[in-house]
Amino acid sequence: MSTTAVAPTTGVNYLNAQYGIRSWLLTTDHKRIALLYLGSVTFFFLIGGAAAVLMRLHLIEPQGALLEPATYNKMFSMHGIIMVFFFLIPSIPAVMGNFLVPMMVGARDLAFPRLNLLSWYVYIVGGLFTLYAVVAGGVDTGWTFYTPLSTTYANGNVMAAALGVFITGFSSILTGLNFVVTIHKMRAPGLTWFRLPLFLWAIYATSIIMILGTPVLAITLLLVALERTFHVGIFDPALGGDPILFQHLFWFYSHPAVYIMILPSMGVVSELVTCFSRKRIFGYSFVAFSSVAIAVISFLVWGHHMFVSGQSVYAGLVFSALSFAVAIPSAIKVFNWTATLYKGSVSYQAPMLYALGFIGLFTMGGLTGLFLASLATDIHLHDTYFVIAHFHYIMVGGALMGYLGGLHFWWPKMTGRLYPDGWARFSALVIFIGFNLTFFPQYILGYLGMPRRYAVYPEEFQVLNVMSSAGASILAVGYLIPLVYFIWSIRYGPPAGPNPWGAKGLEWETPSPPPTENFEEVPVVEEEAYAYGEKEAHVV
Amino acid sequence: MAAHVVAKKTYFTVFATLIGLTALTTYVATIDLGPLNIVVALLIAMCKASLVVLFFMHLRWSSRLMHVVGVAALFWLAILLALTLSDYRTRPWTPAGKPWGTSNIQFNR
Amino acid sequence: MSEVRSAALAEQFEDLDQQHEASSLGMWVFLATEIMFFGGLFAGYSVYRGLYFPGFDAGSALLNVKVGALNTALLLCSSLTMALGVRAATLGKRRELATFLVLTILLGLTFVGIKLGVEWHHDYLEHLAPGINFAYEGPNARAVELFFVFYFFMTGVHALHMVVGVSILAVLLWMTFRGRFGPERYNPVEMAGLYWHFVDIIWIFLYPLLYLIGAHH
Amino acid sequence: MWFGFPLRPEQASTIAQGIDHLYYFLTAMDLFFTGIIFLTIFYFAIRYRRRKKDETPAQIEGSLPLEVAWTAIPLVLVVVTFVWSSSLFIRNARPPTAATEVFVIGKQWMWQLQHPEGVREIDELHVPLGRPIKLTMTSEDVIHDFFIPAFRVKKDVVPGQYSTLWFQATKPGSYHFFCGQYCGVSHALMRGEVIVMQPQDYERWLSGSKKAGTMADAGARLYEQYACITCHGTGKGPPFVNLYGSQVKLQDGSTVVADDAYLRESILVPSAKIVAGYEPIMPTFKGQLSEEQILQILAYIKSLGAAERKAGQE
Ligand code: HEA
Ligand code: HEA
Ligand code: HEC
Ligand code: CUA
Ligand SMILES: [Cu+2]
Repeated sequence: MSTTAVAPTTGVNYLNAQYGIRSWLLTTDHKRIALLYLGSVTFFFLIGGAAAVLMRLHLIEPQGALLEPATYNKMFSMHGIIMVFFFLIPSIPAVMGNFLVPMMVGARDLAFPRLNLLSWYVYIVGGLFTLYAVVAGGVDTGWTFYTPLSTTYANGNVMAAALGVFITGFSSILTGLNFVVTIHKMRAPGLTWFRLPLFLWAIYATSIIMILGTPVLAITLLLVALERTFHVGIFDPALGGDPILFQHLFWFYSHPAVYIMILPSMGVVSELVTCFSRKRIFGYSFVAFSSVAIAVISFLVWGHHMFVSGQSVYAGLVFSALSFAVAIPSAIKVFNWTATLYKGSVSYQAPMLYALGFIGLFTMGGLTGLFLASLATDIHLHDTYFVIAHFHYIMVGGALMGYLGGLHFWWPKMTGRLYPDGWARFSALVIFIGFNLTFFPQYILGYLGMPRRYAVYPEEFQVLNVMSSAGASILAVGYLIPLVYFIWSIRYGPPAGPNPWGAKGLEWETPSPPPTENFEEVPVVEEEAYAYGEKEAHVV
Repeated sequence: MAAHVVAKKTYFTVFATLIGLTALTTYVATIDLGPLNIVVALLIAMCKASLVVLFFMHLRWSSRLMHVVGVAALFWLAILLALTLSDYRTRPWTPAGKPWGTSNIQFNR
Repeated sequence: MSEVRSAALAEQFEDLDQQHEASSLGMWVFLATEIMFFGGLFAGYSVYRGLYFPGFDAGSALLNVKVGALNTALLLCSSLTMALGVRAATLGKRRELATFLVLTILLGLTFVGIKLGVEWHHDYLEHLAPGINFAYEGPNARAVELFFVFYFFMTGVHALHMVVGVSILAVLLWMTFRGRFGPERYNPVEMAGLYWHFVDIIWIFLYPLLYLIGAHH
Repeated sequence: MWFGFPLRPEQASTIAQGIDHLYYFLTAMDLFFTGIIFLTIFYFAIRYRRRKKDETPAQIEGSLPLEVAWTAIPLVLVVVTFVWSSSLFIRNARPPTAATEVFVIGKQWMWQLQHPEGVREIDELHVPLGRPIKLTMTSEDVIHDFFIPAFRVKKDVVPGQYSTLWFQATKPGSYHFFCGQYCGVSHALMRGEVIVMQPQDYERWLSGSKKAGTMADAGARLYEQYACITCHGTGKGPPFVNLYGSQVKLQDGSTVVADDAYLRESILVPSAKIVAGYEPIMPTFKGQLSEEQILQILAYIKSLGAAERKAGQE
């Protein structure tokens, strides 16, 4: 299965260069920090997933099978907060970005290694606040913290959770800053912008959003905290404020944030599709620029979350038009990935299955975004399960699939070990089936009018809810299988060799696991990315 | 790594201009120009900020990349302000709800 | 002529050079995030100013323009001394650098002192602190209160940035005495300078937006 | 319906069908593109599967005509969708002037509805078939949202402002309405039924229900009870006849339209906008009048005639 001879992993690498817990907690090696992140985001994914499982179990019965309504509300709030801010936003950037950005540009580390470690600690501190909020009784505002519910009426641990999100925001900012500087200033000789792997374009675009969007969320949450503490009317109309202003400020960040979640995944898919069809990507510059276009346009559409909020009709029209505009670069990407397969040499190892799953599910999810971007239909669909299905198709079917694909792709590089490919393909299939069973019924539920965030619901919605819950249990199994074989492979997996997939890219030119300094000599790049079929990627 | 060294005189000139502009903006504010007050005040503030950025922060002598960063930040700020205000400004045109205490929002100042 | 070379060239130079470029890019990017951070406040301010102009007008009239103008001047002075300090650092003039750092710190502290000690204190005594002791008789009391929420929050966040800036400068001063800077090594001073000027710029906008709305009364 | 399985809610309002048509169009578009992508992927993945371990396919850079095509086609489609959906939306956004006004107050966690004839309902809304109904809504605490799936209408109910929503039912029957915006613990219980009746049944229901007189009557009683009359009936304050929707000249020279929000403000914060030619002597009624009573006074003022152009509809 590999084009490069399997070399035994001997010698010193970043994993065995130093031992002991301190060598991990005080490391400034981007690869080790990536693993710290890997551990932490997996932890948060399991917590968020556990909440999802409880919710799905609860919704089997119209009157609610399991929880008090108040508890159910806390479940989806914590599920949303944890999945968005503590799992999906950091997932690919902080794990794979950290691991790969320096390697892909041919550098020894990121521009600011200590800042990088700091951002992990900041993330952990934010996470601890949120966990405290969870343990001390939960939050019940939804992940959107709408005012004046969050500032005046909610009595959960809003402050702790908001503070947790606020703090984690800085981790995101620092990570983005590090990537931008690294990609600008630390590229190896010969690595021009148009030779960059598309993953880096995607990460670059993501970083723009992180840098320019996150501060607005930070200040917004500060204002919420201020209002909650001093009872001054910034957002509460009873005190003279305007609750809709909060929504503007929140979505100014949180809409672009959904592209923080999808763009890195798109980058991963670009890598996977090329590698497993052994072809240069179709229309490199179109894919590259559409990442940047998505990042920029994403800042212009936030009002599409507020079509029924009392926003002016004219603003609604503008936001609707711009939301349609953001679909175009996504369409360009989907078509180019598909075209890359054309006349390729396509193989179906596990990462590729995830990548193809991504393309299909992202397409379905993205196109339902158009239903929501249309003013007339959104009036009906807003805050129903249709929205839930839309974003799970993109975030779970898309972003999470891409994340898993990337993890399967670079796992041998990170650990130097191979996992059992058969199991991996099997779990990809299970996830695909379970996923569709869970979330497809929710589209119908939504159109039928079932509102989201409902702990109890009218009986006519039960059948579809049961289907969804059944799917969720299959999905859960699908996620637990990789957890098992990944852990297994760390000890028992066969050695991977530097390049098990026959992939192109600087990261495959060093041993697996890489040495601490990544490259023994500064690599010099002389060809474009994805130069499959031509001479071997040349590294001096 | 040879940095750009600016003559002290330049700094003093810039500083004097800044102080002058501060005096000017304070004075203009005491005249009632109606809606123009804020326009003038912001224009003067932008001039002052540009002076600081270009000379004190050496943007004048920095690479294109730094210019791009600066312009990008301003551009994004403009997006935030423009699109948010576009909602509030067009609300009186429509039957959409408007906050109490603000009937017939007058954005003329 | 300029210290920055094209990206392609940079790699062939010393480590220090690449590092210098990286850190100034990092700093500018950081300042961009700061702009957006304050940007959220400016957005809120603009919306409410538009909605409740009479209240903002009345609230602003309660501020003391003279003190505001004085503080503006102080901050501009400190920007000048900071710029001269950076210049001295580039030229390797350590004594001069130390002098200018001290001046900048003193000017900064005076600013914060006036802001918190004089103005905030005065506003507090006048019962203008929302959420603590706000009491205002007259039309548009709610809007006036909202004005003061923004006034306190914006100047507060700004003052916090000043305090951070002063602390950084203090560290730099200490490093100067330890002989850490020379014509080859002045990166931290330059970066601190960028930050300090940025904080100045924020004030350049806060001054007309907060103090001058009601100045025609 | 699909094998007896519902795929869309009942179409019970004048706008439902239009929305459904757009929805079908979008679904078709979705299926079309999803189909293309899935089929192409399957076809390529099988047709070009890797046959030899170390084969290297010919490299293809890309194709400008194709890129243009798959930028342009989606672009055209989204433009069509945008125009279609926006025209529907705009058409549905404005209530017809003849609409009967029902007042809605949302609070944690119930809906309080009040007909102009004075009948009050909780979590239930009776409406006549075929007559446009306009809901004027506000909230006493957090943001709620009035959502009637069968009518395809939804609107947030925001504290601190009046929002409106309108519909015209086309089918008698009973339909759910929900609170669509998460509003705290019992959000899921904040729902009820819209009961669409034949007009004559509706009239019977109205006359059979207990009522405290019409809203305007209630307002008129408040007008006396709170001594509004001592000024507004004597010339000390401006008269209310034909006030609603008119342009009011203010002391500072500007004019405002006397819409719901303005009238409400005039009652609660009289000092905010002083009518030209009057002294600012009116006391505030904040804390004395409930949201409901304010709505009743509004109904009373409206019953005294309205200017030609309705408020907010310039
Ligand atoms: C990763 C996350 C992610 C991504 C990428 C997207 C992408 C998109 N989203 Fe989504 N969205 C969310 C996550 C995401 N969204 C979340 C979390 C919410 C709910 C938040 C909450 O309220 O809790 C939400 C809510 C949401 C709403 C508000 C709904 C409401 O509450 O009423 C809207 C409305 O316009 C919307 C639109 C879109 C659009 C147009 C895209 C587009 O970018 C999609 C573009 C992609 C495609 C179009 C598919 C590929 C294209 C083709 C195969 C070619 C054919 C194309 C054409 C014909 C155009 N989304
Ligand atoms: C990245 C984002 C992300 C991800 C990955 C998921 C994953 C899932 N989500 Fe989602 N979800 C959101 C983001 C996400 N969600 C957001 C933002 C909301 C809105 C919240 C709001 O309204 O405020 C939401 C809301 C939401 C709802 C709607 C609640 C409501 O409105 O009433 C539902 C209901 O079905 C749901 C289900 C699921 C399911 C079944 C999964 C599955 O894919 C999860 C699969 C994972 C597992 C099954 C974990 C497996 C592990 C175990 C089972 C082991 C247990 C572990 C321990 C005990 C340590 N989610
Ligand atoms: C003490 C006298 C007084 C009383 C009592 C009084 N008003 Fe007024 N009201 C005025 C005056 C004077 C004005 C015009 C000046 C102004 O706008 O404040 C006015 C203006 C108004 C307006 C704005 C009318 C316009 O033409 O724009 C409304 C609405 C109103 N009052 C409602 C009420 C209601 C309802 C009550 C009783 C619950 C009430 N008022 C009681 C004196 C009074
Ligand atoms: Cu009221 Cu939800
Ligand atoms: Cu969005």
